[in-house]
Amino acid sequence: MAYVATRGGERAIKQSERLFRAAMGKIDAARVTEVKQALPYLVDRVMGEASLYDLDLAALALAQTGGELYEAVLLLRAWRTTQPRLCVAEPVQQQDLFTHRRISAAFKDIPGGQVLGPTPDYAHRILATDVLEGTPFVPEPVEPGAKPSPAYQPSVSAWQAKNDLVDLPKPESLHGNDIPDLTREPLLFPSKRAHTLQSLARAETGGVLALGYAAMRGYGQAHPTVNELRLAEAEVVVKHPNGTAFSAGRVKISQAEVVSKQGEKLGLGFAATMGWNEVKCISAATLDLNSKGAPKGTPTEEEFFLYHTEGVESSGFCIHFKLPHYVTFQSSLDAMRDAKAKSVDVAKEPVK
Amino acid sequence: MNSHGQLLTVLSRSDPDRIKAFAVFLIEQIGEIKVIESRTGLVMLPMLDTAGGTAFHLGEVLMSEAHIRNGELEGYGLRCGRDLEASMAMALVDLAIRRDIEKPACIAFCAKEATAQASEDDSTLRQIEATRINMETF
Amino acid sequence: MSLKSLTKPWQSMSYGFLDPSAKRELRRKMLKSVAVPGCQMPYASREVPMARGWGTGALQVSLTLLNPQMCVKVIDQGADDSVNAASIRRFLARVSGAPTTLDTLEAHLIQSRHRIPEEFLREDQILVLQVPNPEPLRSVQPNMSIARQMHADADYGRMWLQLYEQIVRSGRIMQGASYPSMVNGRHVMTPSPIPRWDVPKLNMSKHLTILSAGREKRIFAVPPYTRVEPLVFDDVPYQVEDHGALTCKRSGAKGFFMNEIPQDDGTSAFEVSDSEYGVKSIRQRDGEAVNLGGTWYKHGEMPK
Amino acid sequence: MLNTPVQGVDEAAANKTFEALLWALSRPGLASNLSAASDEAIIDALIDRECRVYSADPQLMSNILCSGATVSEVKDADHVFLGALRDLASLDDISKGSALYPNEGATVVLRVALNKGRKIRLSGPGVKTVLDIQIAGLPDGFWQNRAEMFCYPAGFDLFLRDGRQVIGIPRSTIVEVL
Amino acid sequence: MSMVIDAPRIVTTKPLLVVRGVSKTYGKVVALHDVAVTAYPGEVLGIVGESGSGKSTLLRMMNLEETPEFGSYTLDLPDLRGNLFNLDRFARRMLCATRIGIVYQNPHLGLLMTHSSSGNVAERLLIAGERSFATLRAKATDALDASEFPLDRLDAPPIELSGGMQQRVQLAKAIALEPALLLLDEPTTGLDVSVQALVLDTLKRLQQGRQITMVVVSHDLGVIRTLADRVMVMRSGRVVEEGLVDQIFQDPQHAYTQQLVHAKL
Amino acid sequence: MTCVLEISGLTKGFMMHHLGSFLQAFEDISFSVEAGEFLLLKGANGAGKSTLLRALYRSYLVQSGKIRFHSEHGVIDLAVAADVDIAHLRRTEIGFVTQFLVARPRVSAEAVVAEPLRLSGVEGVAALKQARYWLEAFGVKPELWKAYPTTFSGGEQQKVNLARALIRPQKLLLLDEPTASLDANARAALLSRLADLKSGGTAMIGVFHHPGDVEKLIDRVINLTPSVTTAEEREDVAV
Repeated sequence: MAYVATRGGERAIKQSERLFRAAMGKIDAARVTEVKQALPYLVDRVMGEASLYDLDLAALALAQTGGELYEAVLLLRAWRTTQPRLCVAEPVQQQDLFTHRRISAAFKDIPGGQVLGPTPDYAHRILATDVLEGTPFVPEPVEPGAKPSPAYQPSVSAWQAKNDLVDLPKPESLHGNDIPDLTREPLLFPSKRAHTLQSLARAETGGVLALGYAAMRGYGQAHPTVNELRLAEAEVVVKHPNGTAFSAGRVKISQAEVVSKQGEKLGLGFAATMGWNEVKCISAATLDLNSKGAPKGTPTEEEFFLYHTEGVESSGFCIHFKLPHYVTFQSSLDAMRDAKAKSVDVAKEPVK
Repeated sequence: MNSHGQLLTVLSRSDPDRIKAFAVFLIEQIGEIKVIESRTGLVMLPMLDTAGGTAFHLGEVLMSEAHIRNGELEGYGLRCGRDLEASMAMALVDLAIRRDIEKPACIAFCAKEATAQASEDDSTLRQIEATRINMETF
Repeated sequence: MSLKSLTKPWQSMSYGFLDPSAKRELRRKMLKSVAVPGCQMPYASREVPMARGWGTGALQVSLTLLNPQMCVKVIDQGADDSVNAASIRRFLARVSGAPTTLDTLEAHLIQSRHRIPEEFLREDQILVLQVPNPEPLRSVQPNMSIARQMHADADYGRMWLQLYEQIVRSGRIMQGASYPSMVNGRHVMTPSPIPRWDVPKLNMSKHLTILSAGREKRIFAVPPYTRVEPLVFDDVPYQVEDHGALTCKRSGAKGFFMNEIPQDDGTSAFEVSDSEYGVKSIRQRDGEAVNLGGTWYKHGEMPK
Repeated sequence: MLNTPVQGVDEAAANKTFEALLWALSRPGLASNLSAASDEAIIDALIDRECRVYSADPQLMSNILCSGATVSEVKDADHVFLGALRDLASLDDISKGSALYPNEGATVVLRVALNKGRKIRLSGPGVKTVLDIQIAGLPDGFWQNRAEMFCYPAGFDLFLRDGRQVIGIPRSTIVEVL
Repeated sequence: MSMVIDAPRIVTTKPLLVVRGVSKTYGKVVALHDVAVTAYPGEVLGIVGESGSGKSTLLRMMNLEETPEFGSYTLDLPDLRGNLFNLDRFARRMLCATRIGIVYQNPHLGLLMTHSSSGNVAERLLIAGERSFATLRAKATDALDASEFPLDRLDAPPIELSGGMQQRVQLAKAIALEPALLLLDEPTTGLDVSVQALVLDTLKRLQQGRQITMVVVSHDLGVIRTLADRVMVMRSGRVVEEGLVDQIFQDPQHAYTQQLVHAKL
Repeated sequence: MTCVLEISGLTKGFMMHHLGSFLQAFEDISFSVEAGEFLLLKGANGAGKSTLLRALYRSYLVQSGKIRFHSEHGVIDLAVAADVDIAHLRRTEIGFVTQFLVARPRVSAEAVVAEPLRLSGVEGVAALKQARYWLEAFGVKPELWKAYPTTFSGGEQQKVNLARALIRPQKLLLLDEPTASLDANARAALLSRLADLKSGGTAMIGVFHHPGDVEKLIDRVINLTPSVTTAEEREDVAV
């Protein structure tokens, strides 16, 4: 055959993938388990951004992509598409959270108290270089309390509402199927609040932090105070075919409320996500708090921050510029050359 | 602990190996089992936002579902994760209780699992309690 | 009976990758897009194993349409061998078992990024175009809600104004690819970034074209025998790329859309952009029996 | 890393039915063949828990419920199965969407007899010039009523089924009664 | 105290514009209450009042940008019947594009600041369906010329032009299709006094030359006196007085009008 | 003789809201004017001479009485006629001459003068021709015809004003001291134009500081000085 150049692409893509995988070597169940145990917060972050809660699959996605987070999230989100939706669980409520960590910056003490739970906030950030020298780092065990902490805690904002400091809206009583779902309908602006919060729940952590930070530094209208921050577990309450409600298990979630003075009352911002990810929740809640009346094209404007924190879409769009564009480029080139020729023609015309 | 909802909650959180081992022994006694559904799928998890009172979706949880029938009675299992056999085991226990097959054994199994779960929670909460900030400084 | 025998084996993926309800939704929206030609219909674009912007919209349409009997061809920028085309073709075949082809005439389904083949498409073929940005009004109205209202009102004054401005500034309409076109006399659409050369191929064509934007969650269609008219002024004719007289240096094919290849000596050489048409031309030149289909352009001109 | 999944029987039937529906709607007036001679075939291909369905035919009800769709009144339904149409009044409430939301116009499935009865002339997208066809089993004044109700791009889209055969009349089609 | 004015007897032509019983509230604020407006072909009607009097709201209604809660609006034009407030969006847009011109105080409201000036004018013609580039160009040039816009800046974007020039582009856009009705919302407010005079002069010439019916809203009595034949005085959403321009200025009847006229002195 | 204007029981006063006071200008005035008749209004300062002229022109609204004007369209009461009717009559049948020109920037003298003719429907070139004739008649130098009167001296402006006010024959002409500070030549031209108009049938009502200027034209004098003079003299509300 005289012409065989066309197979180069197929071969190249096959080999390029091999080259990428070569760096990671064999992936087996043990590695997935290792990732799951060693990197729980990374696994949480991937689950949150992928909107898919399953520790094994998230750990597998991380192992398979060598920790390339955008790829891991994409992998998990794509896999979601192959699965049917079984049902919509009952909405999780703050007072029903099995709470591991709960703090408020607004008050010295709050009803139910402040429990730090698991956090590196007060750890001295010193690298344990001894590990490299052969001395393993073994964490000291927790000294348990004499009594168990109450599993469920009252809400700070409910106390504030009782004291007429905030206006809390009456919670909607929506049937699960009626809750707007961003993964099934396009985001339109002004966006529904349910869309905004869902979008933030699955937003890319770094993006949310960058824009939230912009709002905190002064590109927003309100200074946030953390009203209540929780790391918790939520029951997934579903229905038996005969109608009995039961919990089909627990999943980790994080939730943040931030407040600022708005007129004579406090304004509240809210965010929550699957997995434990405090930075994202505080940033996202700050964006929520600042979004009302934000000028167009600013970091705190809803359209701006929702469009620009969608990690899968933005990273995909970014890397799509690597694709060949020579046809579109050729089309522009042609128009450009013609216009140039025309302007030369015009220059040659005699002056009227 | 005896309500249907509480039983199901305990079963869905029960140790997978233990419930599988327990359920195997029910299969023969139940007799003919029609499997309506045995699959993994996603359960959408909504949350109620405390600032605007809006229910919104946090994301989906991967679950395994088993739905079986024996005559007029149905058994149902739904558990976090992709362990299809564990959810099938849960559906079998559910069906057995409703058909009154080995009911005392089933109830005892659930009670034992419930105790284990409560003890696990107690241990967790004691660790959490250790991180409580004692504010009565003066 | 054992627990294992009761439990169905775990199928980690549906046929054609998409779960059945995702397919149903795409089917419903495809029907709506055919019913209102050129009108963008929102749909719940799912995440697929490809990055957004790499043809995820078209991929979902293809995955919904495919079956093991349907022969599929994938083009990227005119080429079947482009890396992304090869990757998508491999994926489609892998998840559906559909046969693949490079020959336009053999394909039932053609997924393409930014080109329409030079050979005529037939009534039994479906062309699926990848669309990065489905909104022709985006450049004149970035707010999506207002843009949608403008479509509802058939309010395209701004669109026309943009063309007027281009002539005023550059002496001609500068729109390269994605030339805005009026469909069925009612909705202005972007024909995806196909070159101007390809837009007339959509007008009153025999085949169905479906355009799908995954990232933007919009789907629209041009049914067979539907008017597709690029927006032009009465006295400023529509201008396709000036490729009618160019000759492909590899195949000798003449009068088709070309890729410009910069040469070491500072000049340019050209090769036909529709790579498989180029391959078939070479084979024909070399005396092989090739089924070279009729083409839209004849001697570099689009017959009226 | 992957094995090719197998196309199941249900999947194949739904795929074929949709192929027929898409082909029919793209070529108004030309018949194509569904996977089975029933409205159920259409339900299996198109309907799931995200749909709102109205059916005048009680026999379809079990399939609709099985799909997980919400059974609703005509005015809220996105898919409307009317069986053999007796009177024009039932068309009034069918959702036609609006210029802003043409996507909200419903899909309507009717049972008719093709190739006999009233002759009509079709034109518009999907029809090369004009196409004359015959349809029996629709109430008098149906086409005129349809023309009066629509304000393009608002309107609903029709599938007219006769056994396995189906023709599509999208809202973009201009119908003239001969 | 003064006598009731008769209905017209000599002038038998129908008024071009009739607004009747228009009322509009924003929450508890009454923007307009039972307002009636009449303008005859070729007439210039001035509307004065301080900010918040409802005059701009009324003008926006005449441009069909707003719809009142009650009231009717008719224009005596061929093929145009019934209450214009009931027109659908399409009919409204076409009417506004083809038969009604408007000049806003803020050129940003009326112009695309980074498009060419000629393009701003051409947009109207494009909306009305003109599809010949040469015609668009010629008509845009004519309209700009009639608005005394320097033609060597034909394709300069308004953002690069002075305030006075921007108003001329707005004016050219407004008159490009020879509208039956020209609405002016504080057309010279914010301009330098000397530029103001020039723009007013252009307006006056255009009006006289083309006999366009105009409604001009301004808090500036000088503008009204220069342009208007007849004046309506508005306060708190109501019309307190109307009459010939010299009568309103020389013999104001209502306490508010007197205050307004005297304050000007 | 043909009657042009019948005035009966005309009463005018000014309510000044900011002072809370009412000022009577004139009360219960009745007279009539025939075509071609020249009527001089006489009276002490504040007797309401100018006020009456303005009431007849409808720049002022009266409290009561009738101003029956015999127009081409029949008899109409100017006191209560619709604004559009008044505007129409001002363009076609009723003129008002003052000593002040309201000039507009960038409008030439000849265009200012031609304007009333154009507004009443005369074609542009013909109107301009007549305008030049009258500018010449009132002694405005031809080199100024194309110039803008805004730049003229007071005297020149007044000539332009008269040319403009008198260019079109009217049925009724109201004259408010048009001769004040006019040079002799212009005054002669004015008198000659007024005489022409009068013989052409124009009815005129005038107020003059020096009635001697127009003595030859006067047919009748109306004395407005009331039997009881008002306590206070009032300048007309000026703007």
